[in-house]
Amino acid sequence: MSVRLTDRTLSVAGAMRALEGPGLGGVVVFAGRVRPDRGRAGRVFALDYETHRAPALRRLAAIERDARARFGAGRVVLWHRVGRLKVGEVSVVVGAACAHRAAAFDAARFLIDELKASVPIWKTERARPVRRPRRRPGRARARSTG
Amino acid sequence: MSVRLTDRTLSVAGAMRALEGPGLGGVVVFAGRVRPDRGRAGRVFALDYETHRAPALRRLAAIERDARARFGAGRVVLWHRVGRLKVGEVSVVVGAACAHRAAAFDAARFLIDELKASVPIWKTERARPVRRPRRRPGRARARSTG
Amino acid sequence: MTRRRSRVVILLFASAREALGRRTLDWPVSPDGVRADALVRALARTYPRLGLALRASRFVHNGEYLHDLSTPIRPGDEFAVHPPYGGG
Amino acid sequence: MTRRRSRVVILLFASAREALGRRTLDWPVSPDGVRADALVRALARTYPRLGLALRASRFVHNGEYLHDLSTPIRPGDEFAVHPPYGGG
Repeated sequence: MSVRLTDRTLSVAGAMRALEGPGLGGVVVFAGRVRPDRGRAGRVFALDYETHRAPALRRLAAIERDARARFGAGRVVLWHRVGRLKVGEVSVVVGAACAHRAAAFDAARFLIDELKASVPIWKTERARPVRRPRRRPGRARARSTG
Repeated sequence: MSVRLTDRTLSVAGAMRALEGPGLGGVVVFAGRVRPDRGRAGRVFALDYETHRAPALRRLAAIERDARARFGAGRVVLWHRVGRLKVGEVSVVVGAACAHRAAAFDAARFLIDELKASVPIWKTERARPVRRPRRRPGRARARSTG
Repeated sequence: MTRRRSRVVILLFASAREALGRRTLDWPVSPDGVRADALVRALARTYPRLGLALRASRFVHNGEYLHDLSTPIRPGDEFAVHPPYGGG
Repeated sequence: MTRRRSRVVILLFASAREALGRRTLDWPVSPDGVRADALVRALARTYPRLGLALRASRFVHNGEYLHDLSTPIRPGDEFAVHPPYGGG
Protein backbone atom coordinates (compact mmCIF):
# COMPACT_ATOMS: atom_id res chain seq x y z
CA MET A 1 0.00 0.00 0.00
CA SER A 2 1.32 3.45 -0.85
CA VAL A 3 0.09 5.11 2.36
CA ARG A 4 0.72 3.38 5.67
CA LEU A 5 0.75 4.06 9.43
CA THR A 6 2.02 1.01 11.25
CA ASP A 7 3.63 -0.16 14.48
CA ARG A 8 5.73 -2.68 12.54
CA THR A 9 9.24 -2.36 11.13
CA LEU A 10 9.42 -0.40 7.87
CA SER A 11 11.21 -2.14 5.01
CA VAL A 12 13.08 0.00 2.51
CA ALA A 13 13.36 -3.04 0.25
CA GLY A 14 9.57 -3.32 0.39
CA ALA A 15 9.29 0.34 -0.51
CA MET A 16 11.53 -0.23 -3.55
CA ARG A 17 9.25 -3.06 -4.69
CA ALA A 18 6.22 -0.79 -4.28
CA LEU A 19 8.00 1.79 -6.44
CA GLU A 20 8.52 -0.48 -9.46
CA GLY A 21 6.54 0.31 -12.55
CA PRO A 22 6.89 0.37 -16.32
CA GLY A 23 8.79 3.38 -17.61
CA LEU A 24 9.70 4.66 -14.15
CA GLY A 25 13.47 5.13 -14.60
CA GLY A 26 14.20 7.25 -11.53
CA VAL A 27 13.38 6.23 -7.96
CA VAL A 28 14.22 8.34 -4.89
CA VAL A 29 13.66 7.07 -1.36
CA PHE A 30 14.10 8.99 1.87
CA ALA A 31 14.37 7.11 5.17
CA GLY A 32 14.48 8.79 8.56
CA ARG A 33 16.17 7.11 11.51
CA VAL A 34 15.94 7.90 15.23
CA ARG A 35 19.05 9.79 16.28
CA PRO A 36 20.73 9.59 19.72
CA ASP A 37 20.40 13.34 20.23
CA ARG A 38 20.85 15.08 23.51
CA GLY A 39 17.64 16.76 24.60
CA ARG A 40 16.71 18.69 27.74
CA ALA A 41 16.11 15.45 29.63
CA GLY A 42 19.39 13.83 28.59
CA ARG A 43 20.52 11.43 25.90
CA VAL A 44 17.61 10.20 23.74
CA PHE A 45 17.35 6.39 23.64
CA ALA A 46 13.91 6.16 21.99
CA LEU A 47 11.11 8.19 20.48
CA ASP A 48 7.41 7.50 21.06
CA TYR A 49 5.41 8.31 17.92
CA GLU A 50 1.65 8.81 18.10
CA THR A 51 -0.89 9.77 15.45
CA HIS A 52 -4.52 10.78 15.01
CA ARG A 53 -5.09 7.98 12.59
CA ALA A 54 -8.08 8.88 10.41
CA PRO A 55 -7.09 12.49 9.64
CA ALA A 56 -3.46 11.40 9.22
CA LEU A 57 -4.35 8.77 6.61
CA ARG A 58 -6.54 11.25 4.75
CA ARG A 59 -3.75 13.82 4.73
CA LEU A 60 -1.19 11.22 3.53
CA ALA A 61 -3.52 10.23 0.69
CA ALA A 62 -3.87 13.91 -0.28
CA ILE A 63 -0.08 14.33 -0.33
CA GLU A 64 0.20 11.28 -2.57
CA ARG A 65 -2.35 12.74 -5.00
CA ASP A 66 -0.47 16.04 -5.05
CA ALA A 67 2.85 14.32 -5.77
CA ARG A 68 1.34 12.40 -8.67
CA ALA A 69 -0.22 15.53 -10.15
CA ARG A 70 2.65 17.96 -9.58
CA PHE A 71 5.66 15.75 -10.35
CA GLY A 72 4.21 13.04 -12.56
CA ALA A 73 5.09 10.41 -9.98
CA GLY A 74 3.88 7.03 -11.21
CA ARG A 75 4.39 5.33 -7.84
CA VAL A 76 4.47 6.90 -4.37
CA VAL A 77 5.28 5.52 -0.94
CA LEU A 78 4.37 7.36 2.28
CA TRP A 79 4.99 5.08 5.26
CA HIS A 80 5.32 6.16 8.88
CA ARG A 81 5.86 4.02 11.91
CA VAL A 82 4.16 4.68 15.26
CA GLY A 83 4.81 3.43 18.78
CA ARG A 84 8.19 3.27 20.53
CA LEU A 85 11.26 3.37 18.27
CA LYS A 86 14.77 2.86 19.54
CA VAL A 87 17.75 4.85 18.33
CA GLY A 88 18.74 3.69 14.83
CA GLU A 89 15.30 2.41 13.85
CA VAL A 90 13.56 3.72 10.73
CA SER A 91 10.63 6.00 11.60
CA VAL A 92 9.60 7.07 8.10
CA VAL A 93 10.08 5.95 4.49
CA VAL A 94 8.86 8.08 1.61
CA GLY A 95 9.63 7.54 -2.04
CA ALA A 96 8.66 8.51 -5.56
CA ALA A 97 9.21 6.82 -8.92
CA CYS A 98 9.16 9.01 -12.00
CA ALA A 99 10.37 8.75 -15.59
CA HIS A 100 13.39 10.94 -14.82
CA ARG A 101 15.55 11.63 -11.82
CA ALA A 102 14.96 15.37 -11.38
CA ALA A 103 11.22 14.87 -10.90
CA ALA A 104 11.82 11.93 -8.56
CA PHE A 105 14.10 14.02 -6.32
CA ASP A 106 11.65 16.92 -6.26
CA ALA A 107 8.73 14.61 -5.53
CA ALA A 108 10.49 12.79 -2.67
CA ARG A 109 11.54 16.09 -1.12
CA PHE A 110 7.95 17.32 -1.38
CA LEU A 111 6.64 14.13 0.26
CA ILE A 112 8.80 14.36 3.37
CA ASP A 113 8.45 18.13 3.74
CA GLU A 114 4.65 17.93 3.49
CA LEU A 115 4.50 14.92 5.79
CA LYS A 116 6.46 16.69 8.49
CA ALA A 117 4.52 19.94 8.18
CA SER A 118 0.97 18.72 7.81
CA VAL A 119 0.36 15.14 8.95
CA PRO A 120 -0.87 14.68 12.54
CA ILE A 121 2.05 12.65 13.88
CA TRP A 122 3.94 13.56 17.03
CA LYS A 123 7.05 12.29 18.73
CA THR A 124 7.96 12.40 22.39
CA GLU A 125 11.59 11.92 23.42
CA ARG A 126 12.55 9.22 25.89
CA ALA A 127 15.90 10.16 27.39
CA ARG A 128 18.30 9.13 30.11
CA PRO A 129 20.14 11.73 32.18
CA VAL A 130 23.71 12.17 31.03
CA ARG A 131 26.52 12.65 33.55
CA ARG A 132 28.68 15.37 32.12
CA PRO A 133 32.31 14.31 31.79
CA ARG A 134 34.67 16.66 33.61
CA ARG A 135 37.27 17.07 30.91
CA ARG A 136 35.39 16.96 27.62
CA PRO A 137 32.02 18.66 27.97
CA GLY A 138 29.70 17.53 25.14
CA ARG A 139 27.90 20.02 22.97
CA ALA A 140 24.16 20.03 23.56
CA ARG A 141 22.14 18.92 20.55
CA ALA A 142 18.38 18.79 20.73
CA ARG A 143 17.23 18.26 17.18
CA SER A 144 15.29 15.20 16.21
CA THR A 145 15.10 12.89 13.23
CA GLY A 146 15.60 14.13 9.70
CA MET B 1 31.95 -1.06 -0.03
CA SER B 2 30.91 2.50 -0.74
CA VAL B 3 32.19 2.54 -4.35
CA ARG B 4 31.39 -0.39 -6.61
CA LEU B 5 31.35 -1.39 -10.30
CA THR B 6 29.85 -4.83 -10.67
CA ASP B 7 28.13 -7.13 -13.13
CA ARG B 8 25.90 -8.46 -10.33
CA THR B 9 22.44 -7.34 -9.23
CA LEU B 10 22.44 -4.18 -7.12
CA SER B 11 20.59 -4.43 -3.81
CA VAL B 12 18.91 -1.31 -2.49
CA ALA B 13 18.47 -3.07 0.85
CA GLY B 14 22.22 -3.63 0.88
CA ALA B 15 22.75 0.03 0.15
CA MET B 16 20.52 0.95 3.10
CA ARG B 17 22.62 -1.26 5.37
CA ALA B 18 25.79 0.42 4.09
CA LEU B 19 24.20 3.78 4.93
CA GLU B 20 23.59 3.04 8.61
CA GLY B 21 25.66 4.93 11.10
CA PRO B 22 25.37 6.62 14.48
CA GLY B 23 23.68 10.00 14.37
CA LEU B 24 22.79 9.76 10.67
CA GLY B 25 19.08 10.62 10.82
CA GLY B 26 18.44 11.26 7.12
CA VAL B 27 19.14 8.78 4.33
CA VAL B 28 18.39 9.44 0.65
CA VAL B 29 18.82 6.76 -1.99
CA PHE B 30 18.47 7.15 -5.74
CA ALA B 31 18.02 4.07 -7.93
CA GLY B 32 17.99 4.16 -11.72
CA ARG B 33 16.12 1.50 -13.71
CA VAL B 34 16.36 0.62 -17.41
CA ARG B 35 13.37 2.09 -19.20
CA PRO B 36 11.63 0.57 -22.24
CA ASP B 37 12.17 3.74 -24.27
CA ARG B 38 11.76 3.96 -27.98
CA GLY B 39 15.06 4.78 -29.66
CA ARG B 40 16.05 5.15 -33.32
CA ALA B 41 16.42 1.37 -33.65
CA GLY B 42 13.06 0.55 -32.05
CA ARG B 43 11.84 -0.40 -28.61
CA VAL B 44 14.70 -0.78 -26.10
CA PHE B 45 14.71 -4.20 -24.40
CA ALA B 46 18.15 -3.94 -22.76
CA LEU B 47 21.12 -1.65 -22.21
CA ASP B 48 24.75 -2.77 -22.40
CA TYR B 49 26.85 -0.83 -19.88
CA GLU B 50 30.63 -0.71 -20.18
CA THR B 51 33.28 1.12 -18.17
CA HIS B 52 36.95 1.99 -18.14
CA ARG B 53 37.40 0.44 -14.75
CA ALA B 54 40.47 1.99 -13.11
CA PRO B 55 39.72 5.64 -13.97
CA ALA B 56 36.04 5.07 -13.18
CA LEU B 57 36.79 3.75 -9.68
CA ARG B 58 39.17 6.65 -9.02
CA ARG B 59 36.55 9.15 -10.13
CA LEU B 60 33.85 7.48 -7.99
CA ALA B 61 36.15 7.66 -4.96
CA ALA B 62 36.75 11.36 -5.64
CA ILE B 63 33.00 12.01 -5.83
CA GLU B 64 32.55 10.21 -2.51
CA ARG B 65 35.22 12.41 -0.88
CA ASP B 66 33.56 15.53 -2.28
CA ALA B 67 30.14 14.49 -0.95
CA ARG B 68 31.56 13.88 2.52
CA ALA B 69 33.34 17.24 2.55
CA ARG B 70 30.62 19.39 0.96
CA PHE B 71 27.50 17.91 2.56
CA GLY B 72 28.82 16.30 5.73
CA ALA B 73 27.72 12.89 4.50
CA GLY B 74 28.72 10.27 7.08
CA ARG B 75 28.06 7.35 4.73
CA VAL B 76 28.02 7.30 0.94
CA VAL B 77 27.09 4.64 -1.61
CA LEU B 78 28.06 4.88 -5.29
CA TRP B 79 27.26 1.60 -7.02
CA HIS B 80 26.94 1.06 -10.77
CA ARG B 81 26.21 -2.13 -12.61
CA VAL B 82 27.90 -3.06 -15.90
CA GLY B 83 27.12 -5.64 -18.58
CA ARG B 84 23.71 -6.32 -20.13
CA LEU B 85 20.70 -5.07 -18.17
CA LYS B 86 17.14 -5.83 -19.15
CA VAL B 87 14.31 -3.33 -18.93
CA GLY B 88 13.30 -2.84 -15.28
CA GLU B 89 16.66 -3.81 -13.80
CA VAL B 90 18.53 -1.40 -11.52
CA SER B 91 21.60 0.09 -13.23
CA VAL B 92 22.74 2.47 -10.50
CA VAL B 93 22.24 3.03 -6.77
CA VAL B 94 23.65 6.09 -5.06
CA GLY B 95 22.89 7.22 -1.53
CA ALA B 96 23.97 9.51 1.26
CA ALA B 97 23.36 9.44 5.00
CA CYS B 98 23.60 12.74 6.88
CA ALA B 99 22.43 14.11 10.21
CA HIS B 100 19.54 15.95 8.54
CA ARG B 101 17.38 15.43 5.50
CA ALA B 102 18.20 18.57 3.53
CA ALA B 103 21.90 17.69 3.35
CA ALA B 104 21.07 14.08 2.47
CA PHE B 105 18.90 15.17 -0.46
CA ASP B 106 21.53 17.60 -1.72
CA ALA B 107 24.29 15.02 -1.37
CA ALA B 108 22.37 12.28 -3.21
CA ARG B 109 21.50 14.67 -6.03
CA PHE B 110 25.17 15.67 -6.25
CA LEU B 111 26.25 12.01 -6.37
CA ILE B 112 24.07 11.02 -9.31
CA ASP B 113 24.66 14.25 -11.24
CA GLU B 114 28.43 13.94 -10.88
CA LEU B 115 28.36 10.24 -11.68
CA LYS B 116 26.48 10.81 -14.92
CA ALA B 117 28.62 13.75 -15.98
CA SER B 118 32.11 12.59 -15.09
CA VAL B 119 32.46 8.82 -14.58
CA PRO B 120 33.62 6.80 -17.62
CA ILE B 121 30.55 4.58 -18.00
CA TRP B 122 28.66 4.19 -21.25
CA LYS B 123 25.45 2.52 -22.31
CA THR B 124 24.50 1.13 -25.68
CA GLU B 125 20.83 0.50 -26.46
CA ARG B 126 19.64 -2.91 -27.56
CA ALA B 127 16.34 -2.47 -29.37
CA ARG B 128 13.81 -4.38 -31.43
CA PRO B 129 12.11 -2.78 -34.41
CA VAL B 130 8.59 -1.63 -33.62
CA ARG B 131 5.80 -2.05 -36.18
CA ARG B 132 3.98 1.25 -36.23
CA PRO B 133 0.26 0.86 -35.61
CA ARG B 134 -1.81 2.41 -38.41
CA ARG B 135 -4.29 4.32 -36.30
CA ARG B 136 -2.37 5.49 -33.26
CA PRO B 137 1.16 6.50 -34.20
CA GLY B 138 3.39 6.46 -31.09
CA ARG B 139 5.46 9.44 -30.12
CA ALA B 140 9.16 8.82 -30.47
CA ARG B 141 11.04 8.91 -27.16
CA ALA B 142 14.75 8.38 -27.09
CA ARG B 143 15.81 9.33 -23.58
CA SER B 144 17.51 6.83 -21.37
CA THR B 145 17.55 5.97 -17.70
CA GLY B 146 17.15 8.57 -14.99
CA MET C 1 -23.50 5.39 24.23
CA THR C 2 -26.17 7.21 26.22
CA ARG C 3 -23.46 8.88 28.23
CA ARG C 4 -21.51 9.91 25.10
CA ARG C 5 -24.64 11.39 23.56
CA SER C 6 -24.63 14.19 26.14
CA ARG C 7 -20.89 14.71 25.95
CA VAL C 8 -18.10 15.69 23.55
CA VAL C 9 -15.13 13.35 23.31
CA ILE C 10 -11.94 15.44 23.57
CA LEU C 11 -8.84 13.78 22.07
CA LEU C 12 -5.48 14.96 23.41
CA PHE C 13 -2.13 14.38 21.69
CA ALA C 14 1.54 14.97 22.44
CA SER C 15 2.08 18.01 24.72
CA ALA C 16 -1.68 18.28 25.40
CA ARG C 17 -1.82 14.61 26.43
CA GLU C 18 1.29 14.98 28.56
CA ALA C 19 -0.05 18.13 30.28
CA LEU C 20 -3.10 16.23 31.48
CA GLY C 21 -1.68 12.72 31.68
CA ARG C 22 -4.55 11.30 29.63
CA ARG C 23 -5.59 10.77 26.04
CA THR C 24 -9.30 11.53 26.19
CA LEU C 25 -11.79 13.59 28.13
CA ASP C 26 -15.57 13.29 28.18
CA TRP C 27 -16.81 16.85 28.25
CA PRO C 28 -20.47 17.54 29.08
CA VAL C 29 -22.35 19.90 26.75
CA SER C 30 -25.95 21.01 26.48
CA PRO C 31 -28.13 19.34 23.83
CA ASP C 32 -27.75 22.48 21.61
CA GLY C 33 -23.97 22.16 21.75
CA VAL C 34 -21.34 24.81 22.46
CA ARG C 35 -19.28 27.09 20.24
CA ALA C 36 -15.74 25.78 19.65
CA ASP C 37 -14.11 28.92 21.08
CA ALA C 38 -16.22 28.67 24.24
CA LEU C 39 -15.30 25.00 24.59
CA VAL C 40 -11.58 25.80 24.29
CA ARG C 41 -11.88 28.59 26.89
CA ALA C 42 -13.72 26.28 29.26
CA LEU C 43 -11.05 23.59 28.86
CA ALA C 44 -8.28 26.11 29.60
CA ARG C 45 -10.15 27.34 32.68
CA THR C 46 -10.70 23.85 34.02
CA TYR C 47 -7.19 22.58 33.21
CA PRO C 48 -4.73 25.47 33.47
CA ARG C 49 -1.85 23.10 32.60
CA LEU C 50 -3.49 22.67 29.20
CA GLY C 51 -3.35 26.38 28.41
CA LEU C 52 -0.02 26.46 26.61
CA ALA C 53 -0.83 23.45 24.44
CA LEU C 54 -4.27 24.84 23.57
CA ARG C 55 -2.80 28.15 22.41
CA ALA C 56 -0.33 26.38 20.07
CA SER C 57 -2.81 23.84 18.71
CA ARG C 58 -5.10 23.35 15.75
CA PHE C 59 -8.46 21.72 16.36
CA VAL C 60 -10.05 18.84 14.46
CA HIS C 61 -13.82 18.45 14.66
CA ASN C 62 -15.15 15.02 13.70
CA GLY C 63 -12.00 14.44 11.66
CA GLU C 64 -12.04 17.78 9.80
CA TYR C 65 -9.83 20.77 10.53
CA LEU C 66 -11.79 23.50 12.24
CA HIS C 67 -11.37 26.86 10.51
CA ASP C 68 -14.32 28.69 12.05
CA LEU C 69 -14.21 28.81 15.85
CA SER C 70 -17.89 29.80 16.00
CA THR C 71 -18.80 26.29 14.81
CA PRO C 72 -21.15 24.54 17.27
CA ILE C 73 -19.75 21.38 18.86
CA ARG C 74 -22.63 19.07 19.69
CA PRO C 75 -23.12 16.10 22.00
CA GLY C 76 -21.52 12.98 20.48
CA ASP C 77 -18.97 14.98 18.46
CA GLU C 78 -15.24 14.33 18.55
CA PHE C 79 -13.00 17.34 19.21
CA ALA C 80 -9.24 16.77 18.83
CA VAL C 81 -6.43 19.00 20.06
CA HIS C 82 -3.46 18.92 17.63
CA PRO C 83 -0.24 20.50 18.93
CA PRO C 84 2.39 21.28 16.24
CA TYR C 85 3.24 18.16 14.25
CA GLY C 86 6.52 16.33 14.61
CA GLY C 87 6.52 13.37 12.25
CA GLY C 88 9.55 12.16 10.35
CA MET D 1 55.27 -8.18 -23.89
CA THR D 2 58.07 -7.50 -26.42
CA ARG D 3 55.45 -6.66 -28.99
CA ARG D 4 53.65 -4.26 -26.60
CA ARG D 5 56.89 -2.45 -25.81
CA SER D 6 57.05 -1.02 -29.33
CA ARG D 7 53.35 -0.20 -29.44
CA VAL D 8 50.70 1.89 -27.75
CA VAL D 9 47.56 0.09 -26.57
CA ILE D 10 44.53 2.06 -27.74
CA LEU D 11 41.33 1.42 -25.72
CA LEU D 12 38.05 2.14 -27.50
CA PHE D 13 34.69 2.56 -25.72
CA ALA D 14 31.07 3.01 -26.72
CA SER D 15 30.69 4.81 -30.09
CA ALA D 16 34.45 4.51 -30.76
CA ARG D 17 34.33 0.76 -30.12
CA GLU D 18 31.21 0.39 -32.26
CA ALA D 19 32.73 2.41 -35.12
CA LEU D 20 35.62 -0.02 -35.36
CA GLY D 21 33.97 -3.19 -34.07
CA ARG D 22 36.78 -3.78 -31.58
CA ARG D 23 37.82 -2.79 -28.07
CA THR D 24 41.56 -2.42 -28.50
CA LEU D 25 44.17 -1.53 -31.11
CA ASP D 26 47.91 -2.07 -30.95
CA TRP D 27 49.39 1.02 -32.52
CA PRO D 28 53.09 1.05 -33.51
CA VAL D 29 55.14 4.05 -32.38
CA SER D 30 58.84 4.91 -32.55
CA PRO D 31 60.92 4.41 -29.39
CA ASP D 32 60.78 8.19 -28.75
CA GLY D 33 56.98 8.11 -28.79
CA VAL D 34 54.53 10.37 -30.61
CA ARG D 35 52.67 13.52 -29.60
CA ALA D 36 49.05 12.82 -28.55
CA ASP D 37 47.61 15.15 -31.21
CA ALA D 38 49.66 13.44 -33.94
CA LEU D 39 48.47 10.05 -32.70
CA VAL D 40 44.84 11.14 -32.84
CA ARG D 41 45.27 12.54 -36.37
CA ALA D 42 46.92 9.31 -37.51
CA LEU D 43 44.08 7.25 -36.02
CA ALA D 44 41.47 9.39 -37.81
CA ARG D 45 43.38 9.04 -41.11
CA THR D 46 43.68 5.28 -40.81
CA TYR D 47 40.09 4.72 -39.57
CA PRO D 48 37.81 7.38 -41.08
CA ARG D 49 34.80 5.80 -39.33
CA LEU D 50 36.46 6.74 -36.03
CA GLY D 51 36.61 10.46 -36.91
CA LEU D 52 33.30 11.51 -35.37
CA ALA D 53 33.94 9.65 -32.10
CA LEU D 54 37.48 11.06 -31.86
CA ARG D 55 36.24 14.66 -32.24
CA ALA D 56 33.70 14.21 -29.41
CA SER D 57 36.03 12.32 -27.05
CA ARG D 58 38.33 12.97 -24.13
CA PHE D 59 41.57 11.01 -23.95
CA VAL D 60 43.00 9.14 -20.98
CA HIS D 61 46.72 8.45 -20.93
CA ASN D 62 47.84 5.68 -18.58
CA GLY D 63 44.70 6.22 -16.54
CA GLU D 64 44.98 10.03 -16.28
CA TYR D 65 42.94 12.56 -18.23
CA LEU D 66 45.06 14.18 -20.91
CA HIS D 67 44.88 17.96 -20.79
CA ASP D 68 47.92 18.77 -22.93
CA LEU D 69 47.79 17.26 -26.42
CA SER D 70 51.51 17.85 -26.93
CA THR D 71 52.22 15.13 -24.33
CA PRO D 72 54.39 12.35 -25.78
CA ILE D 73 52.78 8.91 -25.91
CA ARG D 74 55.49 6.27 -25.61
CA PRO D 75 55.73 2.57 -26.43
CA GLY D 76 53.97 0.52 -23.76
CA ASP D 77 51.57 3.35 -22.82
CA GLU D 78 47.80 2.99 -22.69
CA PHE D 79 45.76 5.57 -24.60
CA ALA D 80 41.99 5.46 -24.07
CA VAL D 81 39.30 7.14 -26.18
CA HIS D 82 36.38 8.28 -23.98
CA PRO D 83 33.26 9.39 -25.87
CA PRO D 84 30.75 11.40 -23.80
CA TYR D 85 29.70 9.49 -20.69
CA GLY D 86 26.33 7.88 -20.27
CA GLY D 87 26.17 6.20 -16.89
CA GLY D 88 23.08 6.13 -14.70
